[in-house]
Amino acid sequence: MSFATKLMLSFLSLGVITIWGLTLNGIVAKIFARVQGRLGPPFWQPFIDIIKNNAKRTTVSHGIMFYLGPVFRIAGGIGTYMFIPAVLGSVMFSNYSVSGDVFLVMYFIFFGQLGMALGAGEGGHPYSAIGVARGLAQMTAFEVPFALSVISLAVQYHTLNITEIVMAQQGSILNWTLFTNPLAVIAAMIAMLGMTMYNPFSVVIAPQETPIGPPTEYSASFLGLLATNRGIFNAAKLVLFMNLYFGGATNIISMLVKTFAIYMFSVFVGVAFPRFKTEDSIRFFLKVPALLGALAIVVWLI
Amino acid sequence: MIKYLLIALVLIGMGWLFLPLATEYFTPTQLNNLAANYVYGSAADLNMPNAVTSVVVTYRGLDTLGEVTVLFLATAGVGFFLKRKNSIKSKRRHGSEILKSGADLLAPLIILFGIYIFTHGHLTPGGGFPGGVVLASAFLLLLMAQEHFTFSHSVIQFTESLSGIAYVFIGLAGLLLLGLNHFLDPRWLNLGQWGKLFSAGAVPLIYSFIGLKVGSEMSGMLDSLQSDGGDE
Amino acid sequence: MIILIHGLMLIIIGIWAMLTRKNLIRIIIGFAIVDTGINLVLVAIGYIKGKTAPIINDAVSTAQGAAAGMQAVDKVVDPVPSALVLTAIVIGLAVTALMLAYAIRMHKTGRSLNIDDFEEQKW
Amino acid sequence: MVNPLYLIAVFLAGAFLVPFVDKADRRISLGIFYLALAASVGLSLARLMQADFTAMTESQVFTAGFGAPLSIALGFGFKEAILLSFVNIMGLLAGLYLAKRLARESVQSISLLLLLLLGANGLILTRDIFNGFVFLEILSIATYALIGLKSSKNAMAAGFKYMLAGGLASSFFLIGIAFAYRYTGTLNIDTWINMGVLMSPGYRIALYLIIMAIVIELKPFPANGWALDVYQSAHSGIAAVISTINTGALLFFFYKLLPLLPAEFMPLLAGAGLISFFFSNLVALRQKNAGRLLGYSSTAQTGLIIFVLTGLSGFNLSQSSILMIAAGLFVTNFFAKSGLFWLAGLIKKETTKSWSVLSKNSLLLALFGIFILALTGFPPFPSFFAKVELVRALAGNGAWVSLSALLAGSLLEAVYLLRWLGFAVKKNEEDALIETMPIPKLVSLMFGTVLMILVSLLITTKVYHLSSGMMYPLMAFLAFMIIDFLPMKTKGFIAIGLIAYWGWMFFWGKLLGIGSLFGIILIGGSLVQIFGFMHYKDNKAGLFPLLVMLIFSLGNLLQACTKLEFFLTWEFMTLSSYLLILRGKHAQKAALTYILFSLSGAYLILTGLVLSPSFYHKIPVYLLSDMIQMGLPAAIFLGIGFLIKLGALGVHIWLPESYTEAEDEFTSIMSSVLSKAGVFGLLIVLIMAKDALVANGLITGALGWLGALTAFFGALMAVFQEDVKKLLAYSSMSQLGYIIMGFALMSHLGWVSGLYLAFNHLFFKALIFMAITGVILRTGTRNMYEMGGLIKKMPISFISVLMGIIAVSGVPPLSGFGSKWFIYTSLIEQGHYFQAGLAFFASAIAFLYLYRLIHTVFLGQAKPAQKDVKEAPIWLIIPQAVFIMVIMGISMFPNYITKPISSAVSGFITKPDWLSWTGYNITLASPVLHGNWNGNLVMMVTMGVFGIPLVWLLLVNARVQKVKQFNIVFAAERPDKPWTTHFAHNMFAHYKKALGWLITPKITEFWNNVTEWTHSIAATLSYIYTGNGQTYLLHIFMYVLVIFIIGGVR
Amino acid sequence: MIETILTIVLAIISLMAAVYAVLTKKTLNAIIASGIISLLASIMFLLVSAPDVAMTEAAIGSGLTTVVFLYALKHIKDRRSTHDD
Repeated sequence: MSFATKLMLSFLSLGVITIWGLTLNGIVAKIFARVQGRLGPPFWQPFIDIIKNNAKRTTVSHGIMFYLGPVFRIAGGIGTYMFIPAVLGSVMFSNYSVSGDVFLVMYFIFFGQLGMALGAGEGGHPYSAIGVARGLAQMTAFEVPFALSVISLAVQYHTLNITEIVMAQQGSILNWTLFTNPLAVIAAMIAMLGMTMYNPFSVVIAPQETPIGPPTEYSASFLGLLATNRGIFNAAKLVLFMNLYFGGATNIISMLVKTFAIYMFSVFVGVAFPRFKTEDSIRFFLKVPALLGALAIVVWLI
Repeated sequence: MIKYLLIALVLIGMGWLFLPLATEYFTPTQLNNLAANYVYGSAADLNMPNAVTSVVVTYRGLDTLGEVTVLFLATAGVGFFLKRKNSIKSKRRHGSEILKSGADLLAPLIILFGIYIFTHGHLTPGGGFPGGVVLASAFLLLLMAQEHFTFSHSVIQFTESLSGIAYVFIGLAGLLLLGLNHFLDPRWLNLGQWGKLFSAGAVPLIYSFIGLKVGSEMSGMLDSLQSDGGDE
Repeated sequence: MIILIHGLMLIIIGIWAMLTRKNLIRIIIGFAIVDTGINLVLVAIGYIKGKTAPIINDAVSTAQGAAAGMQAVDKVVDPVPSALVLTAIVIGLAVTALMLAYAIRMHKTGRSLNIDDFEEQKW
Repeated sequence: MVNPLYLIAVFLAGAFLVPFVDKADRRISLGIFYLALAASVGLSLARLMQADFTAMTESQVFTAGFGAPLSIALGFGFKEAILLSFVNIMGLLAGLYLAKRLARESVQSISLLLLLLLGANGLILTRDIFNGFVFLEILSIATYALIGLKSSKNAMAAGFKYMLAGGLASSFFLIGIAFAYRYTGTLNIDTWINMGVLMSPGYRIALYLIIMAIVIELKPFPANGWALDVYQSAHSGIAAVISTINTGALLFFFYKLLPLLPAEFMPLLAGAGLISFFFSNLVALRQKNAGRLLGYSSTAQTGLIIFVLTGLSGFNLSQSSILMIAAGLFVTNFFAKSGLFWLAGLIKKETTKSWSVLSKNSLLLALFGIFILALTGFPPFPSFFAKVELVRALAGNGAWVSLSALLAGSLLEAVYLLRWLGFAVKKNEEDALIETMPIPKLVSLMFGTVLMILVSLLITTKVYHLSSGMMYPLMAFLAFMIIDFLPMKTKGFIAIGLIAYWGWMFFWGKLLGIGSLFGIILIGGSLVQIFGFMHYKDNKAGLFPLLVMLIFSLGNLLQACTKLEFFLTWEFMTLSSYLLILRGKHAQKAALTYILFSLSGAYLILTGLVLSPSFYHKIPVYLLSDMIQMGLPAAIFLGIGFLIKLGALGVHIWLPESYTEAEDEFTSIMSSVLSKAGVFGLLIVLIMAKDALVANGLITGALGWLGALTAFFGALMAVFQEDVKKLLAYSSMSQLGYIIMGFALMSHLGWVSGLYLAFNHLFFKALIFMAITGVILRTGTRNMYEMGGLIKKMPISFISVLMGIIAVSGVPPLSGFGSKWFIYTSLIEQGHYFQAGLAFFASAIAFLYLYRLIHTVFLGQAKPAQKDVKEAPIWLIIPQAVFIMVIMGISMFPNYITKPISSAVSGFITKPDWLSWTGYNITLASPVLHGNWNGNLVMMVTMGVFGIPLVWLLLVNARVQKVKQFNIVFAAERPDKPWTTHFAHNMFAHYKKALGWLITPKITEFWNNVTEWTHSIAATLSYIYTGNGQTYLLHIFMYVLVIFIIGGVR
Repeated sequence: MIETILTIVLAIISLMAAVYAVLTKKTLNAIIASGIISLLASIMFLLVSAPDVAMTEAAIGSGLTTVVFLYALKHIKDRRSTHDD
């Protein structure tokens, strides 16, 4: 396959996931609104926002890193997705997953976050730094159960290659990691709650909830990029979880369904739980989920 | 209290340490090899009746040279301590009239006696050290008897230095005249006739210089001691 | 034998004085006693029962040299300890004198003869 | 043959003549004095020049024309000639040092000094025991009298105590001689030796008394209170004489008597010596008076020499090699101790702390440093070789108790000596310059130092046959000392040129396997960083000599062929790095901690080297390593030693402190290059002990966990630092932990990952440190919260740090990810799942401190204090640019580094088939783990996904408006004070709440407790020195009796 | 035989003098006692056929040493009387 073809196909794949990711965000916003007894925006609201933001002509910048922050952010989102094979067997959705294995994805997730943190940092707003500090702290904690869970998969499947992991789960629903290695899945799913930063682990985005901080600092096309990324990045993570724990997808429909289902899980937990303080969430992640992750390894060793 | 206990223990311990030295002791009936050689050699090689002197001055002459040096050191040390700059003469008590005249009379005799002792060291008991001390005692006598007696320091020092150097050179003479292993060998002078004053090679000479040196050293030491240490 | 034991006893008495007396001069006296004791021990070691002093009499010595020496060997005590003691005595005097000079200087600078008053440097 | 009696005659004639001629003029007597001294030097040197040294007996001279048992014999062989040369030269120097004093004092002092030398000469020459006694008395009495040169009350009291002790010793000696004569009928030592040992108890007691008399004169702990007083209060010139000439003569006499003793005495004496060595050093720890401290050190050294002379006799060692060890120790102590006493006399400061006056006089400071380092046992001084040989003898014969006492004692010695050096280096504004510097004193000092160095070099080259290459570090040091006056930039370019040339000539293409890898790290890495030093305007005296020495010794680690060469080079490296750290403004304490840990490590390494099979081949160590396999004990010793250098958890205490306090540019080298020496060592050990380690498995397992914990705790501690350098220091520690983990796997992949990380760590840590150096230089602070918003002022530094932290954190696409990938896959592949988990946790934590680093320094609110801060100087930028390019290069084309590493490692562990390269893709297809990483593709994709949004943004966002610093809305107002809006101080408070309990400084506490306990033991022990002369006498008696009873001499 | 008895008697006297020298309160007495010890020792030297030693001991050990002691004592006494209190 020529370089150009592959590039084209990747763009297509990216387009699909962007639209799906933004749609998911819209749906979730709607659900939240309904749970809270509001009418809520239409599910296509994210699209409107993005178009509107990009159409704006004026914006402010605090400096070069501030400028690059959103670029880093969206590069992280797209890149993460690019390194994951979204649909098993599909050339288009295999993206550039040959670049590396699951560790590459896990580490590339940081790329955007780091860049964003730097960009926001240059804004000079203390709340951005506070938010980043909290986010990073929480991240160190949820990475532990997640990493243990992935290691457990490596023990189980003898591979770190995502495609191979997905292939190993084919054949029957009972071959899914969800059923073959439930402990790892539980650990990972709790970690995912932290990753998505919904309740109870939403203290990270708390500074952004007041009408100041990064969202107000970033406007116009910056905000547009950020909003786009929210779609892509969320979807990319969902795809990753789907691949690792829920048998992956052999066609695009199953991919959409599975990612939707996984997303809903975190949303419902988020709706049902109150918010943890940072230190509490750190302690929590390092206790139960980490233990589960460790158990998952031990089980597979025996 | 503990200290006294420890001291007692130490004394007992030292006794215990020495005990075998005493219990194992038996009086020998014969000279050991070395001593026999000395006694034999004293007569045979050195022509000296007094074996002790032959050991002291010749066989173990280096010891004696060292010994003289030790005495010199002590004198120098005592002088160094007590005769610091600006030393002032302390008042001495008057000697009584009898002591004075007695001293005047006796001193030359004593000096003569001292000279006799050290010149005859190779023949009779005695030798440079007692002789020297006898010389010094004459000096002491004068010191006690006469209020203003000051033995000239230059004379003392002159005698001391010269006799010391002479001693060293006599030693070197052996070395130069007789060879590598002959430092302090008295045989570069004629061994002379048995039992005569001028016999046994350079031994009478050496003992005389030792006597002079010891005498002047002792005198110097006494002189330093009697002078006040000099207040700063 | 008796002199040997006597010498050793004197040494121990001297040590006793050195360890218990506080006065500097008395300590030095203890030291002098030790010296005397050592000298006695040394001489005692050279003694051979019934032998004379290591001085070859005129009587034996009319014949010159070797013969006199051969005869004397059986008649005299060991001259070596005597020679050593001579040296030891002189050295003993030297050390004693220097110690006394020290004592005098110490008395002058420290205004005391008590050894316990000279403890400024420690640890 | 030169007749030794001339020596005696010269001194005697001089001494007798001096008081006489003094009547005329003092100048004449001084002239005679120096003439006599010069003559003595000439005589002993003349003897040394003669080549007729044959058997012992043939170099004997008799007196009075009779043979040996009858008359007194003097031995004047090779040993005597050497020692006498030293003693008489020292006599001359001491005379010179005292010149002014002697001109003022009464004439007796001149005679006394001559006679002291006579005593020493005689004691060395004589082969007759009673003659020895006489000369001993001459020596002692002259010494007693000379102590009175200073007429203070303390000097008097000390002299009296000395006399009492000395008198007692001579009494013992005389009694011993008397009875020995009684049993043997001879006084001649040689005759006596030929008679063999009699079995009578009385005879043994006599021998015991004789030898104990000499031992007491040699001032053994604890019967040495009197000696310490003397050292403390005597005139410094006399104290120097006592500690050199007296000790030398007595030691030699002691050595002469040893063949007389029955074999059972040897362990007793050895024990006494070792106890003296260890406890003197221990008690010295809390000593503040310089003179007394030197006294402790002196007695300790003497104790050690006694131990060497007696303790090694049981081993299979030739007499000459024992003597060589003793001589090495003695000579070093001889010159260094006299030099120190002279220095003490020159600067006239009582407490060690007040020696800070030296910091204002670089010449004296340099001399002081040389003396201290010589005493501590650093190469090239003879004590170094002596200690090496000593350890070899002890460890080789399994004398573990002695060995540990020796090493512990040496360490204690290093503590107080180097602490003292720290005091001297510390600049104290109140100190006045030393104004009066009498020329004669200075001449003695200089001459003594030069002589010591010459002797050291002579021994190094002639006796130990070290190849000249091994001395390059030293030569480079000296060469740069000479050109030290040149401006910084000139020196810098010379250094770069020299090292580049050296690297090209001796290393390029000549190194193989891991050697070439470490060649790049050690030489290349430091070469680039030399630029960083060149921005200084002032002429940083002493910096380049040490730096060049360090780099040369680092390079030499790769050239070392023998164990001795390796250890020598290692010590050169330790030494130069220690001195470089000490250059830091407040680095005294940190440097001390550093050198203590380094020395402990070095001792362990030395022990390990001794235990390992010898590698006397003409091939460098690293190449040999596969051919020779060592046992576990050697590997454990060596491993712990290298782990200390690496700063593994538990022994890491030195690391943050010294990294922080060293000069900033040097910290960069320490972290990026110097630590790799430890990596190199550890790898060598693992290679050489591969068989044993693989068979055992437990040790490598423990090592792996140690690495994991080091990585974890290092990262965690870095999170909570406010000091930017400390943060980076802990970060380095953490990174080294990963390397240890990788190595501990003992697998191909594991070693590849360790080495790969070592490389990466060099590049990114040097990059960050260089950038931060610029920041510290410009802002003048190390506290991150005092900075902020520097991105606008120092954009290039920012980019460096940004690149650096991306690389450190392991975020793709930079090469850091590669090292993470290697580590995790190798760990999982080997089944170390939980270590992998912990490593993952640690690397997640790394994000915290890295973000803090870049945010609080470069982002956030700028401080008004730093309004006019400029970009870092170009000299700091150059290395940064180089490192950025390197990082980009190896990120894009990882093969150029991973493949060579793999092939180097495959020399030791065969590359498994399942590890393969296809293009830039590294594929892992082990039966237990599959994975891949294509660095090049990742880079491409990342550039793509980064570029497209950027282009988009640039297109749609053409008219972006720049705003000012305070253009933010904060709590409904516009802030105007940066410090209220810069979130920096205690940034991770919440994290501390959650995990802070993990970093309670338990380990620091442990080491503090060790220090405290040692000090309080020292304090308790020192109370035996009551200052009372009688108590000291009691000590002597008890000492004699206790050894008597323990030894069962009866 | 007579010599043995004489030696024993001398030894006893000498030991008593030594103990006295240690125990006595007056330094002067101690000095004299030590002089006596030396003197007795020199007699003993004669008894064991060592006349050289006897002479030297008499002259130096008991004579000169005692004098030196006495001088030292005088010094200290002088000083006490001048400086004292």
